[in-house]
Amino acid sequence: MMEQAFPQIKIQTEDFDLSQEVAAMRAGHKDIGAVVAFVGTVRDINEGDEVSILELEHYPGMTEKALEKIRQEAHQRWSLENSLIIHRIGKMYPTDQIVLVAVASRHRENAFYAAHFIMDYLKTNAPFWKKETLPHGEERWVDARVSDQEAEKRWATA
Amino acid sequence: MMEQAFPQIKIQTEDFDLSQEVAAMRAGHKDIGAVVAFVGTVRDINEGDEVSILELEHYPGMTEKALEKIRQEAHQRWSLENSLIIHRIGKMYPTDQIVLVAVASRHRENAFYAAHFIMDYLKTNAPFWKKETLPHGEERWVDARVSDQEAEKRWATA
Amino acid sequence: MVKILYFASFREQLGKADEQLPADYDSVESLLQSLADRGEVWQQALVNNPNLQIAVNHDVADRATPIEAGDEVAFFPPVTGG
Amino acid sequence: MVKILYFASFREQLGKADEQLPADYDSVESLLQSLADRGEVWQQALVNNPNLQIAVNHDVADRATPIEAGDEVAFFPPVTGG
Repeated sequence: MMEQAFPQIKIQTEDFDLSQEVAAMRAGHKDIGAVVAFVGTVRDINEGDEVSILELEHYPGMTEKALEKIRQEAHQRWSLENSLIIHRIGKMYPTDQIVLVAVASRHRENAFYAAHFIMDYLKTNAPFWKKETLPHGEERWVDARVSDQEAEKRWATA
Repeated sequence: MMEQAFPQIKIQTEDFDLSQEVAAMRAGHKDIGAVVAFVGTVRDINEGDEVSILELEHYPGMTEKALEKIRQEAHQRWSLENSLIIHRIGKMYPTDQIVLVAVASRHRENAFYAAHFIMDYLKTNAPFWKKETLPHGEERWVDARVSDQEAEKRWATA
Repeated sequence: MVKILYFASFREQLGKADEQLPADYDSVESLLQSLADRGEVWQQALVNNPNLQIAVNHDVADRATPIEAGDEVAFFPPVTGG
Repeated sequence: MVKILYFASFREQLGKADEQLPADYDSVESLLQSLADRGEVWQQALVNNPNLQIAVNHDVADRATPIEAGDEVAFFPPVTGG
């Protein structure tokens, strides 16, 4: 099971509870002063159109490895106590939770930067693909955003 | 009641549930794609000493007004759907939650910046004071940090 | 009358959380001078203290801020919340 | 043998999620040239597509990446998770 190889990475169809996941990530790490949690949710509008269903596909095996690599990179760049990435797959609906990135550190600055970094890299480096269904049943693959490429570049080191 | 004047500001002695508070903040705002939640927690170590109790005092009336001003400033600087600030007062213990800043926006960048901004301003502008009790019963007021002053300055506009 | 509040270490040092004083002061500065006359501990906390923070009617203020009858003036050390 | 995977819009366009091919290719480039011979749709998706993303054995790769028997090669469009 990939979940055992990378215990801080979870790919799942079911929803997650923010409080429970953050509590589990904090457990056993008492010297935490700051937790930053990012939750990505399904918007009801994309590119000006109403969206009824969002379906997430991924590349099993590569996904876990790519996310763990991003997580490890964050731990190398900032002093962190722990971190967690959960990404849902399958069908989701407007307002549903899609992704959770949670980071715990002693001081807030590291947690803010690391969570933002992980999300920016996840957007451009983790093999997930979104397909939208519009109200009349039309399906379309979501295009990658140039703004996400730009966001990743800001973290480049010399 | 101050809670009615500033419904997105809560000063309370009781703990809060992260999932419930985030869900309430999102309710009625469907066009949300990103939520950033910051939780500040009681560390068991400060200035090299073990801490047994942390007591939070505040200035009723001014606190709510100061926090609402910071929140409004964040909404002016970034495009946000909603935001929430909860700060506990009274006695707390290591690992307890002290503060929650939650921000919801369409895109993640605004939520990350706004939550970080609100925390940095809260640290230097909201009238709260911390007193620590060490294991042998010695009490001391926590000193303001120069690093918090520096953190606030980064957000200065020209 | 003017309401005066003291918070955190100031409240402990001065042995007082709040008091009412006649509205005989035209600014925070003149109020502070009057309070300093009470003795060394008041002088140290309120006049010789570069970290003194001031609020008038729940807004951040300074020594030059005018005060009038009915105002609430607060003195406190740098804040440490969050 | 080499395992080939197609994801998202590629899987739909090519009508195939995965296949096994003999390990007759020394690099991703030679595998792509061979797949392009299957017709216009393959040519468009895999050769004339500046957005083609490639992974070999779960790591990001490119056309020059060597492949050998037992490898898993994946082709997909730019990712859109999060």
